[in-house]
Amino acid sequence: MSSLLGNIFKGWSDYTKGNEEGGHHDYEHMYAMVIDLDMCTGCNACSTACYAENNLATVGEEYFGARQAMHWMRIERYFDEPNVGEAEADTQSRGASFLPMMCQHCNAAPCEPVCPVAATYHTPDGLNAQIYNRCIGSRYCANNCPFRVRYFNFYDHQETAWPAPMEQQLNPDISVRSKGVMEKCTFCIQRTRAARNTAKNEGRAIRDGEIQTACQQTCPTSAILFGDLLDETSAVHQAWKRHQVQLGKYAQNKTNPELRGYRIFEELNVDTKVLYLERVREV
Amino acid sequence: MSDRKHLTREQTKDIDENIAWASINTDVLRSMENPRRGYWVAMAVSVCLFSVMIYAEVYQYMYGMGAALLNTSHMWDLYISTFVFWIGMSHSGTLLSAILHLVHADWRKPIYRFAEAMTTFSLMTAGIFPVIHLGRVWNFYWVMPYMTDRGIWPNFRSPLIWDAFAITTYLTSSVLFLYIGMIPDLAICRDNAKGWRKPLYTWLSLGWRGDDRQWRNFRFTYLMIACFLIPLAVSVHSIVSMDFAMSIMPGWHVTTFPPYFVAGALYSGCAAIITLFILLRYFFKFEHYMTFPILDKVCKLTFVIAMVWTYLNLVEFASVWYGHDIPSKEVLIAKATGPYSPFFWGMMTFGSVLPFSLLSKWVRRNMYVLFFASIFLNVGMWLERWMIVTPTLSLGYHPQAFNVMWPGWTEWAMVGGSFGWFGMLFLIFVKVFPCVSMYEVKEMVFHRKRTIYEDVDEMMTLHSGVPGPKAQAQTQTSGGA
Amino acid sequence: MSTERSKRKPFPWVQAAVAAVVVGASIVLGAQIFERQLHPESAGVAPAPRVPGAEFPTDTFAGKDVEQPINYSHKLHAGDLGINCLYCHTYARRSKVAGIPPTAKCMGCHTVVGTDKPEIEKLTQMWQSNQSPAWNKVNDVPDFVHFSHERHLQKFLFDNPEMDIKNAPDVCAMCHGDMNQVGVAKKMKPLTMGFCVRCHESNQGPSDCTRCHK
Amino acid sequence: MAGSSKKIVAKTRRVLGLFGDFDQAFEVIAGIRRYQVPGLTVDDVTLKSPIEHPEIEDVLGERPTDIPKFAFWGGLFGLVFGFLFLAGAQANFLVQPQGGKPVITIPSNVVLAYEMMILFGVLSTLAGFIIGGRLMRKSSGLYDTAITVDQIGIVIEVTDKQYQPLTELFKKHNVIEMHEEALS
Repeated sequence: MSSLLGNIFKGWSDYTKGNEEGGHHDYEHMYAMVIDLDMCTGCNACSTACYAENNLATVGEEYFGARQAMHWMRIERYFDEPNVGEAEADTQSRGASFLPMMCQHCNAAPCEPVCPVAATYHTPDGLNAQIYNRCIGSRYCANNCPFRVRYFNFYDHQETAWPAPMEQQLNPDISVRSKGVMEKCTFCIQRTRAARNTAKNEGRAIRDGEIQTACQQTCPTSAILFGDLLDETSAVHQAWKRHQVQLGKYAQNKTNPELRGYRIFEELNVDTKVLYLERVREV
Repeated sequence: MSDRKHLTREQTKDIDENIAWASINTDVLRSMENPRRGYWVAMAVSVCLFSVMIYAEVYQYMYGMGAALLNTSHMWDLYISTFVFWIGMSHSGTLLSAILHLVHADWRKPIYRFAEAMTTFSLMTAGIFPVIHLGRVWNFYWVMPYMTDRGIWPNFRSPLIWDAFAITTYLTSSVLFLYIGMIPDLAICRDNAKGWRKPLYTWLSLGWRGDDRQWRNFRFTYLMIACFLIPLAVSVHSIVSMDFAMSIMPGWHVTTFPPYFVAGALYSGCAAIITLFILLRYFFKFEHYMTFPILDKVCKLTFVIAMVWTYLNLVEFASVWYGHDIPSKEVLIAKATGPYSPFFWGMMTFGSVLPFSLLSKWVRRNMYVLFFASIFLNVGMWLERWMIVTPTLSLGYHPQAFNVMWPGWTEWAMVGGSFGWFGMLFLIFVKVFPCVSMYEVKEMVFHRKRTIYEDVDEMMTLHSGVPGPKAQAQTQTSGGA
Repeated sequence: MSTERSKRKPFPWVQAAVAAVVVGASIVLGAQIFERQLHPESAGVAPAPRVPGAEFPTDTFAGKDVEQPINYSHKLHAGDLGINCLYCHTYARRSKVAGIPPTAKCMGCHTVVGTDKPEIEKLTQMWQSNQSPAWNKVNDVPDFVHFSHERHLQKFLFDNPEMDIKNAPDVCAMCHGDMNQVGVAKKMKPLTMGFCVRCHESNQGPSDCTRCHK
Repeated sequence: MAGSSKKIVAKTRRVLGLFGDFDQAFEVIAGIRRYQVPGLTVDDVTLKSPIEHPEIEDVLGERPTDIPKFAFWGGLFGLVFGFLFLAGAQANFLVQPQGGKPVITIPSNVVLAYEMMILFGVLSTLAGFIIGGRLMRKSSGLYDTAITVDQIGIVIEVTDKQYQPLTELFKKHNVIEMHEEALS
């Protein structure tokens, strides 16, 4: 009983302290990403790597057409002039640009408070985590996600996606999800955990660049950077600083308008942790 | 007294106050016996619909939620909208039995019992939907706050948990309200029951003997629970609206949703009361109790609530329009002009235009027209809920969300099956429990008679010195009762 | 005056209060029992081992006997002969799984020791026909739990200044019970999430879900 | 309660009289009020009626009921318990950080404590009804099914001496039927 009351008061003091600091949580790390759209060629290698790394089920053409696919990392195409010569022109002359879109790991994630069973929450690493075995599939989180990056297992795909002996190629470090479970990009949390394990065995801190997400590792043009935002020496921290984008703000105060960095839906105040660098166009 | 002339459309009195109390008992008790063919047909239809629902659920359980053709942008569809619809239906019983009880509108007395039963059963129906829409149905109990050794609790921040609490509370309270209001009637049943009904009613009537002590406590209990139920009913539907209003989605994140939902709930509930009123009056020959003047009052109430709902609907549109949040505005425009626009305009027609027909006395006193009108009012209200869920999800902030979907067969089967389930429960109810409150009709008759007779007596003695009808009736009642 | 009323029994407040206390107390006690999962120690195994500097989980679990291809006795090998756990389960110190020793490791001794015993004859036969005994799983956690033997051994054994590698059985006993006391291996600790979580709480382990579930 | 000056005579019978009209039954009670039966007061009268009768208070006098107290304390308990239960659960829940929201969230706890208040209020009111209304107990055998139809019953326990004047009073006001049982 006393511990319960003590926890209540601890909860209160954490809350007030957190409020003063503009957050609510003592983060050990703050993993974040930088994606340079100028370097992105839209080759889909990141998406494929994600499928391989994270045991994503390939659902087949029919279900893909029914929008029941689960591609944690998807390449979105946007056209500058969609109406000009759509029939004959190739994508390049229509000004196609590509946007790799995955879970933005919002610090004020709209998906988190609405989950009835707390299957999605914020880890001390600053990640937006999804616990598959706790999920009951109410799908509220997906409705509340402005980016539409949460994917639901509408069917069981184990037998069709990995017919024997292909189940041997599954990644053992991450669960295979069954039907009725929500899933999404985890920033390759199993790699983070592995790096943490190695670092702990060697008695040191995790080095910058030691953790690579699958998409980052595969990207042929190195458009993706991943690292700890709290580590001031990390490349990601440097990039965020260089582009004058800060966490916890819904409007950035940029001194240099030439800077390309921006976050998607900043105005929704969800505080995403993926920094996109605008594509440079010749006018 | 059984002369039916005055039971026509020209009837002006809510109830014939000379009706014999014994005949109230016999009429109502008769309705609980010997189901006729129509009853079995209705039961068979309900059971068939419900079996289809069970089949659909088993199918969906085996193959996953994809069977309902849901997709990445349409995570919710008919399950949630029908859930909201049934929750809405449940509010009528509270309106009739609690609110009108507190304002001493005694015309509610012949009709509140079935409305209250409707509350309970529509809640039981509504409760199915959040469960079957879960991806992992078998883990539905994880939303309940029970102690585990894992140190895991549900997430109390989630409006879905609020829903779970609110529905549990509402179901418990309305079942108790229905039951407590029925105890004196169960005693009547007990006194007249034979066979298997005897122990059932004996047990259920809790030894009710009509003591003054029991009545006094009964009155206070009923009053207290009515006082609890009214804020509860308001809170339940506003919490249901928070499933949407607390989200970030354009088209859902609307401040006026809570009152809008409450008004819509009362509206569809009233329309459903009209439907059931007509059915019960027709099939159980309750012309003496479910009279045209009462129907007339229910219709007027429905019209008023329909106008409140229309107003709040327009307020919602206006606030979105003037708020000038681009995505929200686009959702609104897409509702009216996009692929779902026929349903949107259907909702506006059935929900806002059709109630104007209730202004006509001819409609209010024509059971056949009114029956279909009330059905269409409810269709409009169902469309309203669908129009809240699906068109909103077909748009959104991100272009990835833009897509149009039509519900799969399992969804339609469950929507139909929910009516079967509700019908089954209601049909069982009308044969096991009295669906007209006998003791309260007696009270109504008693008070009306006393009021009228005292006035008339006074006048007659004043003006002519002839003994009034009260004195005359005294000899009649002692013999004829 | 009101004889009728005075004749009626007054409401039994005292009995009601006693009943309320009894019911309340049983709820509280029941909840505690449920929470701590005080299983009867029907396995007959005393949780003797202790790990200094760590809180030793006291829960026990009466696991069923598991059929094995060879009736390997932990009591004989680990208990009486004193072979260290990590001699056979050698992966435990460097990977997520503890691992089962290859048949070669068994044959290291059993080409000379106890060759006349029927179980060893079975083993020898398998060894000669290039087969491994198909052991059945005893301590299993669901697939969505990613438990790491390495991490736990590091914390309680290798990073623990008061512990020596000789004390490995004590650390293993935290989750596996005292294997020195049983014959054929069986599950002796509940290995439920509550079991894990309580130990994590008392030993300052991480409480982040994604440490185990990913 | 009985005055010490009065000698208490053992009551031997319980009498039930059935009346066809409330006015007649009320006149019987008025008669008892006027001490037409020696030694009987209006407190001895138990009225059994088919409907809830608002004038019953005027006739029988105020008799206490504890239902509002049950409702109030039940509701209050629900409110306090609900809030503490939720806050305790949240404070002991391992998975806390969510969407930038605090650990103990006041808005949701208020909503949930409100629901718990109503739930416990209703349950407590029901308990009060069962206790206060003396339901679910064995009552005397004096009961007539006509009471649930349209007749009103008056139940009084009398001594041998009071029996005669009471039956006369009953008959004077057109009693329909009389039942009686001996008190053990």
